[in-house]
Amino acid sequence: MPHVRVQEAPFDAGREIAALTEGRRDVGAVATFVGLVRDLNEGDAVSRMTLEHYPGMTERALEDICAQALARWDLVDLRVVHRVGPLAPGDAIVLVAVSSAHRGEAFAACEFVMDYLKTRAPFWKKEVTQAGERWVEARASDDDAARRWSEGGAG
Amino acid sequence: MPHVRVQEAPFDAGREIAALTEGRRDVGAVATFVGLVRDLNEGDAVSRMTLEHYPGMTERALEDICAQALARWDLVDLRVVHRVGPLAPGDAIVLVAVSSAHRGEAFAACEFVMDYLKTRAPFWKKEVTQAGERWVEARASDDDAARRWSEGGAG
Amino acid sequence: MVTLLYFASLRERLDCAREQVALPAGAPTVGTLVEALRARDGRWSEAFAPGRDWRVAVNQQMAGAATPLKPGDEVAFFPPVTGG
Amino acid sequence: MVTLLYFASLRERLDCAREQVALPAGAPTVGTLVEALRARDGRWSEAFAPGRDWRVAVNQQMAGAATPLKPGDEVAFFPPVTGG
Repeated sequence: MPHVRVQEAPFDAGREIAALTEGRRDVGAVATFVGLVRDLNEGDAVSRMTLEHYPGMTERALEDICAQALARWDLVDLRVVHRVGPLAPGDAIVLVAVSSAHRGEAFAACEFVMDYLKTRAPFWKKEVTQAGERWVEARASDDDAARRWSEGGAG
Repeated sequence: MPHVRVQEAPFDAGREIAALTEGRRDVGAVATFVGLVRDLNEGDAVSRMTLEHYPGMTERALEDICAQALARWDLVDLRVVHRVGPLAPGDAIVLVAVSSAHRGEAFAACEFVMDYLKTRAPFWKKEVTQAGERWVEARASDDDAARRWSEGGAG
Repeated sequence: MVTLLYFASLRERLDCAREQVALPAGAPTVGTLVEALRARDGRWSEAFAPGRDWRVAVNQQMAGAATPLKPGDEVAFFPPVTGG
Repeated sequence: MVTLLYFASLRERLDCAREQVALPAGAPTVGTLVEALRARDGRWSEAFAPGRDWRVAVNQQMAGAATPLKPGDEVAFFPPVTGG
């Protein structure tokens, strides 16, 4: 079962990558994605944000996304770490790391997991801007990104 | 100018990612690739290897690859670290980390840099197997991977 | 009875995070449950008005209007997700 | 004179990492230089035989048979690269 974690604490990308490859000699490739809070969204300055989630379903959704990636590509392992709670610009929100023998699979699976996570995992961002608090709206481009995996697209 | 390094010493992927994002608040995405030595290549057990390179041209080639990525995508920054000298299975050989506002650009540029590095940067691997030492042969699949970026392919 | 959960902007709009409700009669589905919620006061009828964009999970799996419901189910309503 | 560098399996096959050679007469190119090398003893003529797969860089930039050469150039021959 892939390693999935939801936590308030920061994570160390290097340690997550090391944990994925530790003691293994059959891994030729690790593709990693780290998502961070930007100080600008939809044209407005963002001073901080809060990430809400659906405890229980979040872990299930992430495990389901990982299982889909494992079924679709020849991977060695993968892990997902997602933060919740208060975050500031520059903070890392999410890490997806995928190991495989060759790089093509690792890249494709890492991008697939991110695209699915963006549309399927129950997290919601609330930003603080000068105009006050606001819930971040879902992006149509994220739906498009997730959909291409089911339409024989760039995968 | 992107940060490019060729070194014998191991690198810490977490520190490289942190260096790419330190003090920045406009980075929403970091895509990272780490390549490692596998204990199996072309069906033979590999006990160790040596990476030879062409000092001077190596750095130029890597900087040129980075410049192409910067010209092609809207990136914030990128960095490449490549090891040379003696390596063992499980050791990390190469790191490519790309930062951008959004994830699509970061993933595409990271994969592009790896594909070009594999065919354009003057490194040569010599493996030690039970049958003795041998130079690793270039893979046609690496040429194909690099070529797709110039043919309106998956980029 | 089923447990209803509301998240994010939907929770704030309804001023409700969690409640227990009786299932509609017959063969209840997410759709018939939503009709019952829509028949409530202004906040619920507005939040679940036709054309409003909400998502639903039943027992922590993404579901749809046709998904059948049984006593004890956990039904969660929320806006489109924005994680990552 | 130009400096020739050989790397990896090509260096081992030729048992030579670096040498200085005179440029061929006329308007020298990588192609005419390779012809001159091919005219040497068995190791060179074999390594540069038609159909052998080698790469060339002039002054640390990837080059081809048509690339012109001038005195002082650094010309490197090597097999297809296998880094990363």
